[in-house]
Amino acid sequence: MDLDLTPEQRAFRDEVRTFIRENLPAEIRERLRAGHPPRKQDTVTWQRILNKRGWAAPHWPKRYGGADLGPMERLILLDETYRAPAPLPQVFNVGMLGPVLMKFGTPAQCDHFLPRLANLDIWFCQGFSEPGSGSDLASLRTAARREGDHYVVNGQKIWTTTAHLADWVFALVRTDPEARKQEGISFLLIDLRTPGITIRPIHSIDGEHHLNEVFFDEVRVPVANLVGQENKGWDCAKYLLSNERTGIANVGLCRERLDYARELAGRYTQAGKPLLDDPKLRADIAMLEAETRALEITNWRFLLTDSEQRRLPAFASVLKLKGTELQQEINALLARIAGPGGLERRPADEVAHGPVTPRYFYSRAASIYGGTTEVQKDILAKAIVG
Amino acid sequence: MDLDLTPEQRAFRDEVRTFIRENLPAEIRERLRAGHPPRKQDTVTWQRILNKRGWAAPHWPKRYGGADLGPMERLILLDETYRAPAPLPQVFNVGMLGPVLMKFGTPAQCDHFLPRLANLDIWFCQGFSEPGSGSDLASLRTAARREGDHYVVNGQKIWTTTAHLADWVFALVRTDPEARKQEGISFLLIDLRTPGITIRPIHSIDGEHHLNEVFFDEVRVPVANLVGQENKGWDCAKYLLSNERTGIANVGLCRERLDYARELAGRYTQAGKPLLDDPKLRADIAMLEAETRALEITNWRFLLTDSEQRRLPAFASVLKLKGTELQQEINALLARIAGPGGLERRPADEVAHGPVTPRYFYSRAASIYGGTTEVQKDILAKAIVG
Amino acid sequence: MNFELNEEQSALTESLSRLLTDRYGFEKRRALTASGAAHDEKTWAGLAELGLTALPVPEALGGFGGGARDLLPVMQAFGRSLSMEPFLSSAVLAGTALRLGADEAMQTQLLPDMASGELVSAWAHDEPAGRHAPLWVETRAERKDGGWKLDGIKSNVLAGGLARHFVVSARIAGAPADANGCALFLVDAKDAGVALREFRLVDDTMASELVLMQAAAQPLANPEDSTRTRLAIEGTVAAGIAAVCADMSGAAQAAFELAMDYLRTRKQFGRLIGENQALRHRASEMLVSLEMTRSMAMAAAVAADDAGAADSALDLHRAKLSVARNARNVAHSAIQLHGGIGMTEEYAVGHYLRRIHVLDQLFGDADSHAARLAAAFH
Amino acid sequence: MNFELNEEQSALTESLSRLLTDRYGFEKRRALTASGAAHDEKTWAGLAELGLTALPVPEALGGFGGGARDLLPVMQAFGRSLSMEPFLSSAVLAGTALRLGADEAMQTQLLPDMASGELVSAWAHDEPAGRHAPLWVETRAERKDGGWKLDGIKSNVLAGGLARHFVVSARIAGAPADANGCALFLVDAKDAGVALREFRLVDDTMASELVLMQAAAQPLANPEDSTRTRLAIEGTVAAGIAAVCADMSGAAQAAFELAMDYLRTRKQFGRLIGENQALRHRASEMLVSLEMTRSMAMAAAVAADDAGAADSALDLHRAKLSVARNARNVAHSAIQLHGGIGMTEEYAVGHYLRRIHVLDQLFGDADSHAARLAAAFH
Repeated sequence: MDLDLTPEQRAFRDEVRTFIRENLPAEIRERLRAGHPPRKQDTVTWQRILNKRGWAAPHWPKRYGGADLGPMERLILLDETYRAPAPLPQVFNVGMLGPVLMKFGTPAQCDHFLPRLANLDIWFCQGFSEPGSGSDLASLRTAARREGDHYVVNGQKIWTTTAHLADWVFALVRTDPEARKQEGISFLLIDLRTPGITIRPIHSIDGEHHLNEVFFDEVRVPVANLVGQENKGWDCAKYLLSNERTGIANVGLCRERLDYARELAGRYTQAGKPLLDDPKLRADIAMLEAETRALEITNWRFLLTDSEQRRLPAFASVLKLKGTELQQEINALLARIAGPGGLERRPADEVAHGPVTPRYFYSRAASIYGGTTEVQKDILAKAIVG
Repeated sequence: MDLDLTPEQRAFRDEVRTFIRENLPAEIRERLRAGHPPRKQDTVTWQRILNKRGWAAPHWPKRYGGADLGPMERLILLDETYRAPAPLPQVFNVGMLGPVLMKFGTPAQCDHFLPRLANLDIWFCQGFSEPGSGSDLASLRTAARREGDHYVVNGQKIWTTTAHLADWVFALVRTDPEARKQEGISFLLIDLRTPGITIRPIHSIDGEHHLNEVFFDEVRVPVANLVGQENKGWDCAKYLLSNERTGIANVGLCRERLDYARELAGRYTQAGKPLLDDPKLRADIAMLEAETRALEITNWRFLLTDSEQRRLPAFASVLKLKGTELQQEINALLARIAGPGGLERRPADEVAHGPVTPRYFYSRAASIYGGTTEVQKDILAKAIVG
Repeated sequence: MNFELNEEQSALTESLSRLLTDRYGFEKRRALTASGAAHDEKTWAGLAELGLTALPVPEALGGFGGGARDLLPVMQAFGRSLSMEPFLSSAVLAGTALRLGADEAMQTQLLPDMASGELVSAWAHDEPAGRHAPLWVETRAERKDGGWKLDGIKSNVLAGGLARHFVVSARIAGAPADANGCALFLVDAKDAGVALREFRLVDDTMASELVLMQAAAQPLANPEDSTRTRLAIEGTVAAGIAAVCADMSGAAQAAFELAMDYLRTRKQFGRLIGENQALRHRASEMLVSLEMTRSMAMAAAVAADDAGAADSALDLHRAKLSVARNARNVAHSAIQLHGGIGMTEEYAVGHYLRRIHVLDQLFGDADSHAARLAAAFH
Repeated sequence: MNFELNEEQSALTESLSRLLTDRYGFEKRRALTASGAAHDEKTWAGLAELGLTALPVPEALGGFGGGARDLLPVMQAFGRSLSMEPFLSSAVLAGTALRLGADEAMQTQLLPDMASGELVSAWAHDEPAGRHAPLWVETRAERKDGGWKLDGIKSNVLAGGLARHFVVSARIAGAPADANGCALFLVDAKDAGVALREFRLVDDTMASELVLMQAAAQPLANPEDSTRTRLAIEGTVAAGIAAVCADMSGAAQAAFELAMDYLRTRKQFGRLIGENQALRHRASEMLVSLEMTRSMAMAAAVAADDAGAADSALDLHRAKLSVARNARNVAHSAIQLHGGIGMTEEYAVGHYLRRIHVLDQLFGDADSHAARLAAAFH
């Protein structure tokens, strides 16, 4: 038993750390450290830098421009990204659509899209959720009827993260209204410039614009943009959702925010004394660091133990549940540290004063998005109770 | 709005406090303070002292030897009992059976039993739960068949608190095996000296003997000991369970244990410093005291607000849930304060070293006995969600 | 012991609720913030008409002489409706400070106009370096040319942009942490030495940073009487604690009700989500927390009114601690029960968390009150 | 990075599990405590036969030179079976103290007999006034007649009644809290200056209070080398932390499995209780906690073995903190899922809570480790 990186892994970590230090623009680093979300241009800039180095798509095979890294190396890259902090790879392009295209797409789709996804020449967003579908994804109602070599799409998507920044959307649509729930769904790639598409912003409780509603009104999508078979889109969706779980625990994020908590608490004073002198605050930070360490080792175990023992996907739910709880507690702690000085809503371009308090509000989404805590517990209970 | 006692209530409180101070034997007080459960003789002694003063049965009408106190006065008496601390009134006699007899019993039953219940000449225990029935009380299977002027009882009860100390048991038995669940149940008073009764101790995880199994093998019970009508025992049980809720929140108990926590933490040292100097421990005690105060006021609101607003019995579940949570946290805190010195299992007669740690173990029962936390939440949800 | 509203309180609460339902529905409140307004002038006029601005003012000065008990249902209603009116800042805080700290002449000069709602004042006491310390004052006052000049920075001055003047604490002697050595002053918002930086807080209400540079100031009373000053500051903070406890409990109540409605109407996987036992149990836990906030909002009101009573100081700490924690729990759970919609700006439930967080940070957060209770152990 | 047992570890764990299933089923364990026995001699002989008593002893002295990593699955098995064997006290604690603190001669004299299981020793370091302070020693050692005499009281000496001698920490110089000035001594259990008060702990295991009154003592090595003494004490405590973290995680695992079995078999209101979503969700939360205990038991083992590594000291604190909290949560929930039966002495699940509580109190409880982590902030 052994918790150390191998010498090769250590060398890789040092290589990544050095690369990030030497190539990450300082202003991006500062903005993220203060708690701001990355701007679109930050993500594009950084992903292109990584792509030049061959690291933009850590888990893709090399023939598609990926880095073909093993699970530990992917985790190291991710941890170092959080640690910097640098923008994460664009998740819809790299984590979701890429693997789906490689498994279900035509050679033409792969050749066209994969390089553009890796280099962020095209920004994709995900069109899965609908009003009324929520955790019950398969109850979706956006419909596509076939007309010659086009599908005509009508309906509405919601919670569409970054749709306002995106060029394309990959969407689940119902192509057979007669089939029962999961059957009759297809997976389409849709250019957001197509006539008939309207994007309406949804502001979140942190005051930011992350989400959108996307309306489709007689939107014509070439049949060539179907991924996989017609009516078999649910297979793509399942594969997509189960595919990339390296980051599900978000250990690197917890660590980075805890480091920032120490930094902030060392910077602030209360009635003349450094806030970090407060023994209760220290004990709270120490407790969260201990639990983050427990999660980190559990994450390693998940990645390295053979798949039978780790009871997929139940074990992934363990990581999601604990990671969610820690992120929420850490963000609440940060808001507490920011204190009365963190109450002012500051403009997004004030790099020095990050939105620590709004980010605490937004952290409540961690137990909702990506499978609610209740759904995770249902999954887990199924695996352990039956 | 006003949180003060009226002058009359204050005078009553002072009277009770003085009475307890002057009449409670010191050795009983010390034993309870250290965390020991009262001995049978402690409860008998104290209840007879109270009975002479007319306070043994606070909520009974005077014609049956009760004190006929209003809800606030009952609460004051209870709080002062905890505060002393003195033994509580024997709950099966005073809190449960007495009111049932007054509502459902014959005049002969009332005349015979009530004075003896109040003076603890007879110690009753409760025979409701059975193996396999648990929270689903009405699924009980202990049967009584009629033979002339006797019932013949066969079956088994479990979790029978103080059966080994008791003279009689009031039991729910099934008198009509054909009727559906709640119907066909009768409420019997059974002398524990009747042939065919076997009592087997169940030791709890605190090492104490609180509970028993009681076996009935062809036990003959005179029909005169039926309370209410045959097959209508469920009415008695429902009335009994809903009747006396002054003490459900256990605020007085929480307060007394928190005071003892301060006392113990002031007495112990760690590495030369008083334990009570630890700011984390103080903050934990302060937090529990604040929540106990919140529960106390909620309890008052429950007692004094008109019954429609308090949404009986849902509001009682609020008190039970919060009171349970606090008792468990306070007992865990006490075990933490007792620390390594609290690990030794000491003989029950060592008054100086109370069973603080075993009592923490036993406090886990608070969320199980008297309606589990899950049952309370189900009840509450029914009231608020529908 | 008594937990009912009296007849006047009930009638007033009912009128207020009608006014707020009418003018402060969630969509109107959203439109208000979107418009950039600091508050709704017609609502403010309505509050004055109902006599609410006069409620805490002494009877002799045109008010009703109400205390924290009377304000309890009022503040709960403001919490429920996510009010942005300057009531806490002016009527409660500045009003209490003037009542406790100002001599008769100044009270006679100001309080009648505050009672009528014409005059809005603001309480300017907190400073950035003090954080949650209730008596940390670095702002300096010095005698100059027969008057007083103030220098310093006051943070989170609620509704500062609406105020005609500020009640400002400043130090005449001693170090920032000293309990004594301070006096309270009136500063005109238009004074040349006053610079106000206005901003929105994360709950959309308005606040300001008040920068004083040789600002002309008039002492509320004898500035040497620093005991009176301390009592006035403590009394004002106590009134503030009681008010925000009530406000948080009203906000928690509203969040709870939204969540219960959602459980009863939202369907998923073909059935009402309120049929899920896990969600039902969460609802039960929310009710427990909610009832604690209601009880402790009462405790805070009584303690603020009866400052001399034995346990008042402790009850104020306990209330701020308990209400903040329990209200926050309710808000977290209410958002969770809503799922995605609960995370959006256009739905009310998330606004309650934002409000509760802001109010937790005023007059000392939950942890700071736990620390003060711990420090008060004998 | 590697989380698998190697072949030898797997084989050994399997043999041990067979032995414990055979001799330490819950009913046998109950009979054992009811009989008044301190442990089961045949099990102890079986452990020796399997080579477990030799596991932590250096190879040169007849052992296998195993570390905390090798002990991890062993201690987990002991936790699962609620073992009362003196393994922790003798093989882990006294053994580590001798290995780190004794000169060659004494090691050669004692460790081979400990490896064979014939000799049981006990670690006597904690004192009542120290509570959770790891280096508080009031017991005094003085030179007398060419030898050493000890005076003092050692508390919670695990399995003290089974030991032929004690490894005792005593102070030659300095105040009780000083990190230096101590030495380790061997004290014969039969010495005239030794009085042992035996008792059961709340988890049924045996411990003793050791009262030393001019007890004859032999230094483990040069008693002036107090740095070596400190490192030996710290190393022994580290081994103890790793061992009890593993034990707690095994106990939590067993409690979890009992509860899952109960959910799958117990019926109420006509259906399996495991169909209740609220109980299912609790089961999920238990699994999360359980996995944390398993991960941190590994962290503790690695940290105890690699004492010099950068984060070892922190990982030991974190492990003791996290394992104790999470294991306790699992035990609380396991009892709750059982209802009444879970509260009884005759059912195993409550025993796991008792064991976890005892182990939490050894080598510093969760809060004390949080405090030490807090104190280690730079």
